[in-house]
Amino acid sequence: MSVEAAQPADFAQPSYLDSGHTIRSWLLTTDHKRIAMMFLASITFWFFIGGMAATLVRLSLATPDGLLQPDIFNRAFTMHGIIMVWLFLIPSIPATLGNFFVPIMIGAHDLAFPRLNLLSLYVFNLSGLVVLYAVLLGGVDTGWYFYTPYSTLYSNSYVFAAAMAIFINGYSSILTGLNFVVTVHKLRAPGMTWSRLPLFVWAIYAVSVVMLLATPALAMDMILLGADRIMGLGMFDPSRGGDPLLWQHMFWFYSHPAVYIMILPGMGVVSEVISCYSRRPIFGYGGMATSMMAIAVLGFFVWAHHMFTAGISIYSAVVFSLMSFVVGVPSAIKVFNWTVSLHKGSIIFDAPMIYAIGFILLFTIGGLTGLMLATLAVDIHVHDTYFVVAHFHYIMVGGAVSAFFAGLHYWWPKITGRLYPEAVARFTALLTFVGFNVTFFPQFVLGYLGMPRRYYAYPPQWQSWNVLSSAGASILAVAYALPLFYLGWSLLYGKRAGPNPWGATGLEWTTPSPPPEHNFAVTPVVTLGPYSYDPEDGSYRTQDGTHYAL
Amino acid sequence: MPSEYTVEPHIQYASLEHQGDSAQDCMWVFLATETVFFGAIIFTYFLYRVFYSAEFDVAGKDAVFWCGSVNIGILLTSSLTMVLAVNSGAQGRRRAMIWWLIATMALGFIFMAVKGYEYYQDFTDRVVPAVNFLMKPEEAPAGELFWDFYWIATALHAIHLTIGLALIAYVLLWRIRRGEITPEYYQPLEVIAIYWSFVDTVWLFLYPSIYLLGRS
Amino acid sequence: MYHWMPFWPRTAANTGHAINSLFVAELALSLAVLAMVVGMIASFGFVYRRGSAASRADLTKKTWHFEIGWTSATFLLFLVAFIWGSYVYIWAYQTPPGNLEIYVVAKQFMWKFEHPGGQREIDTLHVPAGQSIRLVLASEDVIHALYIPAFRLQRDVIPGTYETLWFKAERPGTYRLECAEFCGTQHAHMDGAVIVMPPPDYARWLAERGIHESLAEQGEKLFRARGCSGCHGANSTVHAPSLVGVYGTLVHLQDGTVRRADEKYLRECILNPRSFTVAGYPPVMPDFSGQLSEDDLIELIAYIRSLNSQNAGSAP
Amino acid sequence: MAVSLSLDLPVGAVVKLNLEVDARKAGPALFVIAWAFLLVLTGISIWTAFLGLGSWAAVLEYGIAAVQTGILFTFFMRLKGPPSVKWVFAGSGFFWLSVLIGYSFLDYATRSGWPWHG
Repeated sequence: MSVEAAQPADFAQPSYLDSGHTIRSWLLTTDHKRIAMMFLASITFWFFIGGMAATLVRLSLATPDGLLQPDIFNRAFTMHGIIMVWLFLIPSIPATLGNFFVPIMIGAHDLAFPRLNLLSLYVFNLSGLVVLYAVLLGGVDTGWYFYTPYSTLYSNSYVFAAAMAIFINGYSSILTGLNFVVTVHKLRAPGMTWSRLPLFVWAIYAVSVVMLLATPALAMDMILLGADRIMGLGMFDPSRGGDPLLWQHMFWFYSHPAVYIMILPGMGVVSEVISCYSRRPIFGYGGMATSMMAIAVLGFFVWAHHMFTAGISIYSAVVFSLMSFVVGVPSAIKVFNWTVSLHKGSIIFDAPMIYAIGFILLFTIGGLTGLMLATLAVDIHVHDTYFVVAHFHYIMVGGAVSAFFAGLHYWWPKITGRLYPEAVARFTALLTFVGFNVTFFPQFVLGYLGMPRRYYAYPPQWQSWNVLSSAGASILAVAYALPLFYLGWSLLYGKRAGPNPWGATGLEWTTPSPPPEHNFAVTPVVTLGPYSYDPEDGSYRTQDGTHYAL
Repeated sequence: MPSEYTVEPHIQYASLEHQGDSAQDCMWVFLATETVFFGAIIFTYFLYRVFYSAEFDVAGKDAVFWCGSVNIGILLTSSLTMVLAVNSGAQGRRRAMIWWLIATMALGFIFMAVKGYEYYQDFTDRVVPAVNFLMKPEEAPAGELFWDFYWIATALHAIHLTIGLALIAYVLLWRIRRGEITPEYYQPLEVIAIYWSFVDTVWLFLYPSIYLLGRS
Repeated sequence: MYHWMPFWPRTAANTGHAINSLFVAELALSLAVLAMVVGMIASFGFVYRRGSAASRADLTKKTWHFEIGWTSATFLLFLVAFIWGSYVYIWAYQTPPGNLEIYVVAKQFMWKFEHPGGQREIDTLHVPAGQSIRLVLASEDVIHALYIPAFRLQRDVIPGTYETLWFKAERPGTYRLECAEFCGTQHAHMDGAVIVMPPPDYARWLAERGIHESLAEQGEKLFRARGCSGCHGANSTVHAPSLVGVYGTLVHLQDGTVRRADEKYLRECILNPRSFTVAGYPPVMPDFSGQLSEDDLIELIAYIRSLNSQNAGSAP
Repeated sequence: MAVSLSLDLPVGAVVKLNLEVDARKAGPALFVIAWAFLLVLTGISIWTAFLGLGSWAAVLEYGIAAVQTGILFTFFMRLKGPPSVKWVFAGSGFFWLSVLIGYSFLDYATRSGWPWHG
């Protein structure tokens, strides 16, 4: 589907891609769109580095004895965790699509603090380089969660460098979050009230709140870990009065909300995509926005469900379990609302929609198994097994990465001015879904059978499940590599896209594709809420009030 | 001394006031993150204080009481001079603003000097974990945790204060010299003043934790 | 009970059955929800595909009553799962005194089990079926987790403190035992076996291992060798609290604290006595941190416990 | 001086404290008074430390620190006033911090072996 329309005639400004072709004009830019593109390039790079580590892990687990040396295996899964969490998933949607589209969607000419935005990019890549430095020195073998006292006293690896990388990375998150919060508060176009914000903007706003308030606790935790590690302090050393569980409390105070940092932007993207491709308003806009904020806030009350077997008190375990169920409620609302948003739509199964539906299904599975893990007694059994691994990959890979691809395809014409090839994209979307399930569903079974995480070797009776999982991973690898090729191809040979190829309603579709340097020639005036689609006659209104008949 | 220089708002802002308000919002959001950051280490302190109150009482008596107490006075006074600088700036009294800022910086340096002397005292008292530490029998084994907290918290506070000093220097030497701080647009100074007072706030909580609890 | 299910692991303890039922109930609920979501997506996707003839008129405008509806429905279901799960968890994790108490010491890449009779074994745990077994878990280095999938039981082993775990094994057999918390290079090989035996076999096995000194007897020797008896003994002139019958009681400390004298408390008292000065006694005990191994501590505590079963008059 | 501590007591007896400080209008007296108040509070805090109040001293001293923070935020950092949601930002930091501390202590305080001071 594509709507042919001429670029607005009064627009003579060059697009952001053409407003300077020197390397300097990119590296020192303050244009949020260029920074978003550089973030996209960075996280793509880290995604494939993290993917290589995952490949090593899955390859090694194809045989019961493990193909890799234990030390190398341990370093591989640690690298996979650290890179995927901090260098890919956390910034994946906010720093790329969020960076690009939040200002445009609220009708602003840029983010509130463009230079902080650029700084965030460089801080992010600096942290990536420090991670690489740790890898080149010899790697880290503690797991991405650095449990003390193993990480402080016993590990023979480069924990300090990795901890500092994560500390630095936190500043990137904080700067990005800071920018979004102030931008959404201060730079909305006239008429863009809170109740007219697109759900994607709500999602990014919610995520920024989480980033801002969770990250500092991790930063302090990392400082204490680093001090323990290199100066030999005893903050977490039980033999000197420290409490190893204190590390876990402060770590999970960040790292559980971090899961919401990864999934909330995905929820925003999927809301946009579902509404656009079913050509009807999203079901329950208010409920969707509220539930995203509710997830952001409630997400801070559940962290110790990572510690149910770790010796926390039974009373607090019960409280944390209850809160974990409570945070499931807004997620359940969202799943139902998305599903019902298909009702009486006029549904188009293009690639973004396939990714989005895949997201709903995988997120539902991930969420339901999450409830099992939140159930105290079940967690006694499946804690730290592959059941947990499968669960959070359903959320973070099945959920967040699918949503990332949904958003990337959906906004690709706006970002580049070119259409991606639809048929191969649909095929890739389906392949992702299949490959993902083949990879991770066996891990639920393995987990319930009792295979713990982070095992480089396992009893032979579990081999068939592991081989199945590794085979699925190779499908998944192909499905994740394909967009690199066809999206790259479309950059040069794709059909040119008009300003609004999908007939969508957000303000970003009222500006040319690709947008000019400051997004709008004239600050738009918003007269409508988002998603003014009419499924009966197929017409729609963009948020500035223009009516289009399809 | 009104300046010829006029500041234009950046493209994304409707007016200078809009831009200044956003900058203030930005600083407050940042301070929320700082609250959690410093709060997290004060939390570890609370925890160990409750675990090991007797040991911490013993360890805390070695903290150099007068240094901390003088420093809280210095910081509170520097907050006053800072706010007076903003006040002067906002009302166009440029010379007063400059002098108040210099006073603030001077107080900041005095704080650092006292702090430096205190660190020296701590070193001779052998209460520097990992470097020069002697565990007194009545504070074993947890007294060291008190000093871990002391060093990390005060060092981070000192780093924040140094950043504050650098920011004031920047405003003095760059923004004010070029006449960019005017009654119409004094927010760069205001934002730094907010930050400065927040660093002061942190000390308000570190002070009783380190110097007061367990004194009697 | 659920062995008709495909790929179902063996279940060999009371805790296992409780957790199985809960898991199966949640699995059924999850499948129902998933089926509903898949069904809705598939049917809407088919009926309302673009170009289909289905009517799109009268779009639901008021959505809040639907939302309230499924919010409360999911919340109530969640509440049931929460209460059930918490109930089982509290039952499984609140350790009652067992018929048999076994001490476990974890250290990097091996498990050591110490039976009350003094029998020690590495990576293999022999237990009698049908009796409630209480494990006291200690770690010498990092955090480990004792995990027995067939019992559906797992508990982290935290250095610097004791954790406890209990179960009643039902079916004789050999079951896998694993470390579930990443603990270093050979984490994957920190595994072993739980061998559940009928009680007579277990007694025979204990006998075959040779009757050494019991843990308590070894502890008594240590008690004298380390000079504990000099103050805590019956004939001591030093004013120190008697340890006879202290295990399991409530102890009033100098700072107003009241503590239950369990293994955790005794351990902390030995290692860091100044924080645990008993009300009315002078703080004169030297601290033993760094001087006693986890094994020593276990023996001493076993000895102190054994004083409970003796007559209060015949104190050492 | 733009601080108007207006105590409106309408029918509903709502106490309204308008603590808006505008740097463009405020005179130095207000700030000097606030500063003197801060120093006096510090003095009280130090005084309580030597009274032998036990754990009450901690409550008092942190309470005083909180009051001092309030004064700093209101007068020296001009928390109230445009842009108007600043207090939400400032408060959220403290709220989330209280979540971290409160929930962690919920665990520690209910563990077996927690020192119950009674």
